[in-house]
Amino acid sequence: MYRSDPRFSVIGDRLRSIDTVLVVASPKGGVGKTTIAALTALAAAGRGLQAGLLDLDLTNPCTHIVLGVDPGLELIEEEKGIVPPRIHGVSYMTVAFFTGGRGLALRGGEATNVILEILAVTRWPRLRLLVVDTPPGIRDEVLDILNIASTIHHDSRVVVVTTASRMALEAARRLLGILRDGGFRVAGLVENMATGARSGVDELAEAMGVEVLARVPYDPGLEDALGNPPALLKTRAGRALEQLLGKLF
Amino acid sequence: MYRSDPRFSVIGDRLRSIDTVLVVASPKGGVGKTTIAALTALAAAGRGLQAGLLDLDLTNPCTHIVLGVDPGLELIEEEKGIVPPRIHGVSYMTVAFFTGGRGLALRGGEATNVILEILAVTRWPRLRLLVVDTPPGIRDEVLDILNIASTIHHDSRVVVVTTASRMALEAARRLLGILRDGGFRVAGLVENMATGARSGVDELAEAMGVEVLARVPYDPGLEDALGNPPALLKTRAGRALEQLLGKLF
Amino acid sequence: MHLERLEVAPGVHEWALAEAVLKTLYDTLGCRRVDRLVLGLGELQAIDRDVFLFALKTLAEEMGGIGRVEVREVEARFRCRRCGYEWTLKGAGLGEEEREAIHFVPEAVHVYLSCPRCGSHDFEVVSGRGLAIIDVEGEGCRVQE
Amino acid sequence: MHLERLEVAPGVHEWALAEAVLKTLYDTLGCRRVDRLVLGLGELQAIDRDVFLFALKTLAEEMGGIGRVEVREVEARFRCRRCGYEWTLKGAGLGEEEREAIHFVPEAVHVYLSCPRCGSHDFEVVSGRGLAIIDVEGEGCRVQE
Ligand SMILES: Nc1ncnc2c1ncn2[C@@H]1O[C@H](COP(=O)(O)OP(=O)(O)O)[C@@H](O)[C@H]1O
Ligand SMILES: Nc1ncnc2c1ncn2[C@@H]1O[C@H](COP(=O)(O)OP(=O)(O)O)[C@@H](O)[C@H]1O
Ligand SMILES: [Mg+2]
Ligand SMILES: [Mg+2]
Ligand SMILES: [Mg+2]
Ligand SMILES: [Mg+2]
Ligand code: NI
Ligand code: NI
Ligand SMILES: [Zn+2]
Ligand SMILES: [Zn+2]
Repeated sequence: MYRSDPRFSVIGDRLRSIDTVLVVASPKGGVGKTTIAALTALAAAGRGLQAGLLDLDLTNPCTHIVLGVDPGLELIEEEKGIVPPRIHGVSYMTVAFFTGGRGLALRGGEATNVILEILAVTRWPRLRLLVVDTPPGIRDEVLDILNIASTIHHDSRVVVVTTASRMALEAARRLLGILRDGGFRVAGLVENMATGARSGVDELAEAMGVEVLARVPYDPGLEDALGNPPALLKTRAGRALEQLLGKLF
Repeated sequence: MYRSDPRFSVIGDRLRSIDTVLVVASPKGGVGKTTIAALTALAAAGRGLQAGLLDLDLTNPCTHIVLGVDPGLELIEEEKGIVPPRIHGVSYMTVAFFTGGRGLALRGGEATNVILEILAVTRWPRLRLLVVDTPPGIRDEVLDILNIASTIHHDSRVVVVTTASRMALEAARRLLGILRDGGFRVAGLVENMATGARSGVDELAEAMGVEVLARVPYDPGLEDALGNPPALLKTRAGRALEQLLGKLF
Repeated sequence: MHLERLEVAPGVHEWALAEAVLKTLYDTLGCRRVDRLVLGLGELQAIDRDVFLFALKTLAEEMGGIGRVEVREVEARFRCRRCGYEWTLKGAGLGEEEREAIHFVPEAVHVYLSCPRCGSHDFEVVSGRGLAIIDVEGEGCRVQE
Repeated sequence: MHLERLEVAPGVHEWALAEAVLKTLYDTLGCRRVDRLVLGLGELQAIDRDVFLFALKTLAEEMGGIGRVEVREVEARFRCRRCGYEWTLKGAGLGEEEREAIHFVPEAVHVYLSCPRCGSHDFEVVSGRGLAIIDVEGEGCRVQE
C-alpha cells in the first residue's frame, strides 16, 4: 500500500489542478503509445487546451525524442516543487530530465519510488488534460499509475493503443481484461498504423465492449518529423488525432 | 543477491547442458526481438542444431503466437522437473504454459521469482543454442537473465535488436552502454526492418564498437506467416537470419 | 503446429525442489550432515508431500544424508495493492488446472485471482508463496541472515 | 524547440518534502500536535537542511505546529546485484550536476554509478535513499508498523 508513504499524501493535491488524466497504454511495445501520447498532448495544446505530458516509461523514456527536447536539469524550475517546462505549449515532465536521457536500470519497487517522487514533486499548472505515456508490459509503472489515478483522481481514463498485428491485438486483449476486472474507466481503443480496412481491432473492440476512438494511419513521413512538433502535427498521424480529441471532449 | 535462494543453486546445473545462451534484447518494444528470437531458434533447428527458446517477456509473452502454439499445461511433461515440449524441433519454454497466455500483472521482485522458478524447474536437453526472448525496458527480467547468464554460464552473449528509427537507436545505445560498462559479451547488433540503405545502425555500431551481425528486411508477408513456422522460415526475414546464424557458429 | 511430446506425467517437480533444498544445505550453507530440518511450505506451492519427502531422502543419500524433516504448511494470504483488502485462498474458487499452474509458478496466481473487493489483479502475496528453510541443525551448517 | 521557461531556481523542493512529512504526521498518523520528531535523511536525498527545516516550521504553522526536530543523516550504501560488492557514495566521484539529479530522483543513481568491481548498473541502494520518519512524539499520533 502506498498510503503510508509520506509522498502519497501530497500526490492527491498535486493532481487536483488536472481535469482529466489520460493513461495511454498497451503491454506491446512499438504500437505507438509514445507517438500517440505526445501527439495528443501537442494537438490539445494546439487547440488552446491546457495540456500536459508525463512520461512514465522510466527505463527507456522516448517522449523527449518526439518533442525534440535535449533533456537535462536546466529545463526544470524549482519553486516549492518542480514546475514542468512548457514545450510547444505542453507542460512536460519526464524522468529523462534527471537521467539526461540515458538508460535507467530499475528493479521492482524502484519504479514505484521514481513515480511517487515525480508525482509528489511536480507542480502541474491548471490542466484540462494530462496525457501519461507508459512503458510496455504489465509492470509496476503501469499498475502504479492505474492505481494512483483511479484511486486519487476523479476523472482518469485509459486509452489502449493497438495495431492490427496479432501480437498487438493479443496484448491489448490482455490489458483490457485486467482493466475490465478492476473496473477501470476505459476511454477506448486507438488503432494505430491503420490501413482503413476492417481489422482485428474492430473484432476486439466488439468482444471487449469498448469503442474504437480513432484510427491513426501509417505515415512514412512520421519518422522524419520526430523532434519537430509543428511538422508532426501536420503528418497524417497528427491530423488523425483530432478524432481522438473529438471523442474525449 | 540470488545466491541464498534455494533455486539458484540448481540453475547452474540446469544450464550446463547448453553450449551457448543467446539473449535477444532491446529496451524498445516492437523492434522485432520476439520475431528474431523465435526465428533464430527455428532456423537453427532447421539446420539440424539442437536449439531451445525461452520466453522471458513474463507479463506479455508472444513467442507462442509466432510458433503457433496454444499454450497450456497439457504441453509440458513433468519428469524430475519440467521437460520443455519440442515445437518444430525447438525445445520451448514460456510462462504462457502456466498463464494460458493471459496477461500477467507482475510487481518488481515477482518477476525474479518467476524466472528463478522456471530456470530451476526446466530440464533442457543437450542444446547447442538457447535463445532467450526478453521484454522491452531495462527491468528485472532483463537484468536477471543478464546477471544469471553472465555469472553462471560459460558462453552467454547478447544480441541487441534495433530498427533505423531514432527511438529504437537511442534505446539500443542505452542498452549497449550498460552492457559495455558491465563487461557483458555482446555478439552484436541486428538491424531489423532494414531497407538496405546505410542507416543510423551503422553509425551506432561504429560508435559503440560492435558488429552489425545481420540485416533483416521488412517483409509485409511476415504477419500472415505468424503461427506457421515453416512459412515463417521462408519469408525474407526468415531467410535473412541465416546471416545471424552464420556469425554465431 | 506439431508436437513431439504430448504425454503428461503428474506432480514430480517435487524432485527439483528437493534438489534445490539439498544444494542449499550442502553447498550454500556448507552442511556436512543434516540432523534436523524445518521447512515452511507455502500453500501456493501445493506439492505432493510424500513425493517431495521421498525425493529429499533419495537425493540426500548421495550427499551427507538427512535426518528428521518437519514440513509446516504456510497459508496463502493476499493483500490488494489498490484498495488494501486482504483475503485467503480458501473459497477463492480455483479450479484444478489453475491450482496446478500456480503450483509450478506461484506468481501465475495473478492471472487466476483478482481482489474480491475491487477486482484488481495487482495484489501482494503476503504469505504462502514458496518453500523456505525455517531451521536446520547438523554439522557445519552456517546459518546466514 | 522553444521553451517558455528557462530560469532555474535552486534547491527548493525541500518544500515538497516538508509538506509530505507534515501531511503524514497530521493526516496519516492523525497527530494533533507534534512535540518531537526524528527524521532519517538519506545521503542521496541531499536536501538543504536549513531550507527544509524552515519549510517544515513555516508550513506547520497552518497545522498543529511542530516541536523539536532532529535530522539524522543516513549514509548511502550500495550492493551489486551481480557480484555482491558493497560500496558507499564517498569517493564515487559524482559531479555536482549528477548529485543534483539524484537529489530529485534518488534512483537516477543507477545511471551515474556502476559497481566498482564488475561495472554493473544493477545494484541495490541498501541505505541512504530517502526521508524516513524514525520517531514522533506528540498528541494523537498513531504510530503504524
Ligand atoms: N502512425 C504511424 N505511422 C508511422 N510510424 C509510426 C506511427 N506510429 C508510430 N510510429 C513509429 O513506430 C515506432 C514505435 O512507436 P512508439 O510510439 O515508440 O510505440 P510505443 O511507445 O508503443 O513503443 C516509432 O519509431 C514511431 O515513430
Ligand atoms: N522484419 C520484419 N518485417 C515485417 N514485420 C516485422 C518484422 N519484424 C517484426 N515484425 C513485426 O513487428 C511487430 C513487432 O515485432 P516483435 O518481434 O513483436 O518486436 P518486440 O519483441 O521487439 O516487441 C510484430 O507485429 C512483428 O510481426
Ligand atoms: Mg513508448
Ligand atoms: Mg543535456
Ligand atoms: Mg517481444
Ligand atoms: Mg489452452
Ligand atoms: Ni508438480
Ligand atoms: Ni532541491
Ligand atoms: Zn482491491
Ligand atoms: Zn558488481
